[in-house]
Amino acid sequence: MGILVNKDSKVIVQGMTGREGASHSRAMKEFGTQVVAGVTPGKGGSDFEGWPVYNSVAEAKAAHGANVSIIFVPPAGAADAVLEAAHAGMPLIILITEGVPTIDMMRAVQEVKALDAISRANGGEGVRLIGGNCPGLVTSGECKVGIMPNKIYSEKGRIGLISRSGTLTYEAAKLLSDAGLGTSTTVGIGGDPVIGTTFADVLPMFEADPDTDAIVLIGEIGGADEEAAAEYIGKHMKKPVIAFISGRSAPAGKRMGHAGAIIMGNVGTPESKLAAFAAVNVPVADTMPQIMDMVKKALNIQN
Amino acid sequence: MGILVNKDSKVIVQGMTGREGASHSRAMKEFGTQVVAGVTPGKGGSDFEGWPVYNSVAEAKAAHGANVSIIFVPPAGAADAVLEAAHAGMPLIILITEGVPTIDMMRAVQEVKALDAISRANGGEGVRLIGGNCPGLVTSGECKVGIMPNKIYSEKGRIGLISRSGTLTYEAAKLLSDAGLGTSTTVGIGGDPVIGTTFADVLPMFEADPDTDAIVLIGEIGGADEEAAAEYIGKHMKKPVIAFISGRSAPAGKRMGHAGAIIMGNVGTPESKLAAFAAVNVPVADTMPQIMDMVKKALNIQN
Amino acid sequence: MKLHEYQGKELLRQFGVNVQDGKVAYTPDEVRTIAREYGQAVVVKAQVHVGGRGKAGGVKFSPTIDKAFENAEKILGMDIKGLTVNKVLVTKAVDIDAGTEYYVGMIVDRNVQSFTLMACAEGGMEIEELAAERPEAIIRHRVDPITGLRPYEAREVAIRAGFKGNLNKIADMMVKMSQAALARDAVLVEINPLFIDADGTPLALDTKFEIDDNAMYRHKDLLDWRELEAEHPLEIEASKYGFAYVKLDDGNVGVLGNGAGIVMTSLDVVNRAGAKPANFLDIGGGAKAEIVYNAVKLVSKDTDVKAIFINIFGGITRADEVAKGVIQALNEGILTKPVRMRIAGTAEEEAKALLAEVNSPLIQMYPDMFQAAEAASRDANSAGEAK
Amino acid sequence: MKLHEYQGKELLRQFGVNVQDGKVAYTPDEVRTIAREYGQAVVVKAQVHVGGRGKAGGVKFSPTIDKAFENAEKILGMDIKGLTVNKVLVTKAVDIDAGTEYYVGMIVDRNVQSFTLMACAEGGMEIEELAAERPEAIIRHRVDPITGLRPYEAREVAIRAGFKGNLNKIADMMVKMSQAALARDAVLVEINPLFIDADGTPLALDTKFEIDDNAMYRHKDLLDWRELEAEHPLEIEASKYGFAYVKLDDGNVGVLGNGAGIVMTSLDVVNRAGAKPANFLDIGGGAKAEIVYNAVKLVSKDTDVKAIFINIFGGITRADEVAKGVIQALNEGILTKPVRMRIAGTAEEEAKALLAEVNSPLIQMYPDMFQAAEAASRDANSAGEAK
Repeated sequence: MGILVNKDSKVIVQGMTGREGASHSRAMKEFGTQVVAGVTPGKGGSDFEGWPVYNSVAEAKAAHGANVSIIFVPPAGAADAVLEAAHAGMPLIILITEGVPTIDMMRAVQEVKALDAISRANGGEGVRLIGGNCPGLVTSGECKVGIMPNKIYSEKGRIGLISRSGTLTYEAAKLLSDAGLGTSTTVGIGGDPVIGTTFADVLPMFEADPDTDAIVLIGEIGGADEEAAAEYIGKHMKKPVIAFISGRSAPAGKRMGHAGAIIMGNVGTPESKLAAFAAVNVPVADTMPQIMDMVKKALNIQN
Repeated sequence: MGILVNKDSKVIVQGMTGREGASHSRAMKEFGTQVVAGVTPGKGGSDFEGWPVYNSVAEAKAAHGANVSIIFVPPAGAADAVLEAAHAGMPLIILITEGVPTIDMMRAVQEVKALDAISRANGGEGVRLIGGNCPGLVTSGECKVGIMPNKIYSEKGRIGLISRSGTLTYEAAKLLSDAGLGTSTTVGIGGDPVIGTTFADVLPMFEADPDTDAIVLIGEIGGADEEAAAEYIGKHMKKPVIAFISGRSAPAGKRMGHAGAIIMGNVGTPESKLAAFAAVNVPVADTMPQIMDMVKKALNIQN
Repeated sequence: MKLHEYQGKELLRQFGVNVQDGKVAYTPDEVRTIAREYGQAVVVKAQVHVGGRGKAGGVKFSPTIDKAFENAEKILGMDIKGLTVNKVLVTKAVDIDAGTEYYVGMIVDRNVQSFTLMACAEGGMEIEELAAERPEAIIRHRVDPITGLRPYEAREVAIRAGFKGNLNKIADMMVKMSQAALARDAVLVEINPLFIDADGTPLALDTKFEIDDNAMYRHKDLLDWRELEAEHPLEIEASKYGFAYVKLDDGNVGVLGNGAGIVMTSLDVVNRAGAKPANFLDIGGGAKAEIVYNAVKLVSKDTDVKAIFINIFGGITRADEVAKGVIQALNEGILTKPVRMRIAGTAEEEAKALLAEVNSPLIQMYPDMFQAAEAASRDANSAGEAK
Repeated sequence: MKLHEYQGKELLRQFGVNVQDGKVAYTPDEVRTIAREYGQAVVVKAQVHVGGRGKAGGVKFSPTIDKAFENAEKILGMDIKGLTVNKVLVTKAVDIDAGTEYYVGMIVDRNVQSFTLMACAEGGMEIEELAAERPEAIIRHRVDPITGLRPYEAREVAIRAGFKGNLNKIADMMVKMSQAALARDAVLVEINPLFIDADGTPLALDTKFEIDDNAMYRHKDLLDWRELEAEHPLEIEASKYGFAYVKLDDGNVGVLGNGAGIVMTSLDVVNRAGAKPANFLDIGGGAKAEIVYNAVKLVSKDTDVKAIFINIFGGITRADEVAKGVIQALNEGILTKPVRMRIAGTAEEEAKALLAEVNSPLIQMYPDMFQAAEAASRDANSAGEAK
């Protein structure tokens, strides 16, 4: 099963007819994901490689009973695309787009959270945004809603993976797969400073997932999401968590590619993150291969 | 008891040290209202005629356990004063100020309603705004939070009074008092197009109030609040309601003093309002004295 | 504050709305110059603050420069519903057949306590007519007053209304119209017709734009656009005193009172008594003698007025102050028409004493509003008959 | 995009913030003219994109016109942390003793997923120092990104921070600063010191203002303010290619990879191998040969770089395209430094075959990132020793 998405998820693609949207729609379909329709305003009523295209999320959702939307809309329209999906009652929204203005994300994230609260208060399933600037998520062997390479997620495993980085996630997933551990669900939460879902939001889902035995958390410098995750782990998690922090040698005040990967004053330093994990006995790997050893040790698996 | 305010209500005055705020603070005190403090930003820590003055509603509320705020702040700052009171958790806010920009009121009313919903969802008592451009409210013989003349509300009666107009309310209250009926609580909801509380919001409170036997509703041309009230009455009210509509001879397209008193196209006509009340058997008085006869008839009181 | 078409277009242009080119002219010669500059057919449009300009002959298609001059001569100086046309907007004419006309607008809507966006595939008609005849043709959508209209909402509305054209451009235009409305405290903005050309690009051909008077303090840059001559002279004078005053057609009784509700009811009572109210005048709460004096002076200037009905329910307003104001007007010779008053409440006895002292048949107090209104109506109607 | 003090002040002024008068000058003569015009003591302030101008001697109080000229001569042309001062801001000097200095600022704060307003009664200090030394002195308040800061919130923050002065004026200034921040997509705005005079009126003496690069498309009017010469030349070149590139101090290994995370980790691995990364370069996902070629060309231009470490985890990125790009650089004679690569994933075998064909000692592939990083570090460090 994994978390958030599975073989029953019905996915629409906002921005399907654009270059990125098109190629990843194909790749998701190849993976086995039920991609049911596309949304491109102005192209409603047309057909794109066998998929029906709609002018709005509401139309696509109504026609296909979709419950996940993945967004490839360019930065200027990305936050609006999120709000469209959220107001259409889409329970899970994945924003892949990189370079969305921060204020747009602040506003969209706040509004999505308010809609989520209202939905839940009325007994609904809520609204969750993942990203932006993220690779999406995948439940191995079942459903990919994202841009990660298909190959490394073809076989199911029992390790949950959460990460702020795209490529490091693939790296970790490959290593887990090669080590015979494999991934249950992989969630790329994104490298921007303002994102819909944080480590601490995903951890309880893995804790509750019967198909996940341990969690690998790939953090990086900047912000305090790792610290918040550590606090959550200390208070609530029974399953083992193994962490990794990238950018430990980055200088302060420089933005390392990700908009959120920057040490500002005494906020976002690797020291703070290492200390937070140490305080709750979460082992932090120095190199990625070490992660596998730590996972095996935590699960008492012989090499 | 009446509704909304009573002898136990603790009232603060936002804008107490201004001309209007000062004179009405005195009048409310004379009436017997527990006016506990004033709020005037920049004058915090001072004393005004024996009342302590605070810089913020939060401070005044915390110091005195106030549960009602009445606002005399000039138009440019009035909506902000409402939001300050609402965010400070004041359950009842009365906005007297006339001439507040409509967009400010739209935003304030929407935000107050959202805060009300959140408060209630969390088991709180909610947040209610009455007004703006209203005379306030008074529970006869107990507590006045408004600008109406004290004299006509000194004795308790058993008729609830709701009105969009200030002076007509006083007129009606006087007539009710002279007729030996008297008022339980009088609520001036205000003459602006966008207001915090409508007829339909107040009617259920009177329906539930053991001290109210019948309700007099004083409407006017413009909008469709009377129609909404009629619909509510038809569906939910057991107590008799007597209506009066002013401005029945006003021409279309002209704003009659109140920002909201304007017939626009086919919206807001007296014909529509009369028809709505007729449909639910609410008698509508042609003149104000007729109201008394109708109330007596409804309550089987001999002249 | 109502704006002229050209002013509304200017505001929309500032927010990025694609607006038809046009220039204002005050003389036929100026119109000729503009028509020559455009080098194509133009439309000459009267700029007056009333509806129905077209039907009144105030909007004329002008295929040639000479025709533009000729039409300008006809329109400038023309009287439309009592207002003289002293300026025209000259716009490039659009080949209407090469596209489609739609309607979009945004109004303050008390029923949703916010703005309602309206869109309709049938452009060019007055929206009131349309609302009366085919309400189902108008798509309505509440606009959040905090966030404003968002592109996805605009797209949904455009789709529901059946707009044909470039969906993203149309939505973008609606969003920009909403931004203009919110930033400029509009109570009403209309783009009608909204023209969508064969390429699907929207263009605003005509607009209405009205700004919330309560919010004018934050639009001081637009105060120059206020045209006092376009209002009734007594309304201009009343606004100087801060009175809520409305001149009413075909009336013979001047009406004043303290509070919008009581004045509205006073109009009704005059009507019921068989006369017609000549105005609405609210002197507000707590008025002193001078304010009453000014109000009486103002109403007396109205030649339609044959008698004056004053209806005061005194709470904050003192009856003796009202009496003093009326007596001052009498003493200064301003008051020449009978004043029939009802002043209930505070200091009623003092007022009676003051009036007894003056003892003029022109000023009479009555115990209730009906008797006062009946007396004023009788006086006004008999004055009319006497003429 | 970082703005100069005078630019930040201009934006704040546009939103109604009371900002100290000042003018920009490029020569000592211009400074003299401005000082004469002001007819009072002035401050001459270097306009460069680095902190700590004051300590470096870039800000000088000038009681007379001659002193202003003299100070301008000293400051103009001065080197502050590697940047040459080519303009100064001349402001009217303020008698600091006649008032009090405070701090207000607004920053993007990921922990609250919005802006945080910060206020502190201790003005003039760098906020980072203050945050480190006396964090409790800084009052923090989340600003709603949809509504912006409201006056009542600003008043509460000013009260909590212990600001003395006209509470309403101070709050109004904070609200206007917030409006500027939201409308101009700021990631950081600071008014420091915020001077409050004896009358209680606030005045912005110095500002920092930084705009979200992702949002520059909606601030095209500010693009002229972008000063490429103020950035590292290789950063300017990288931005033309659309690379995320950061030049790092004291490095000797050029690092490039596909994805911010993998490049960050590559820096860590180089460090662990005993060398120092000279840059961060993310070529992005799905890069073709030409992009890799440009990246290699860029890194090769850095004279600090003695060896290059390429770390690719191929998913969308094909290993053979990476190999082709590197080989092209080699063939064109651009590549003169050893390239040590790890390219995992798609088309790995094809890449190996291409490189085997070329068979240059300058290009070597390794089975994992550690071996590649170690080889690059060894090469870089030995090249350093050889010097």
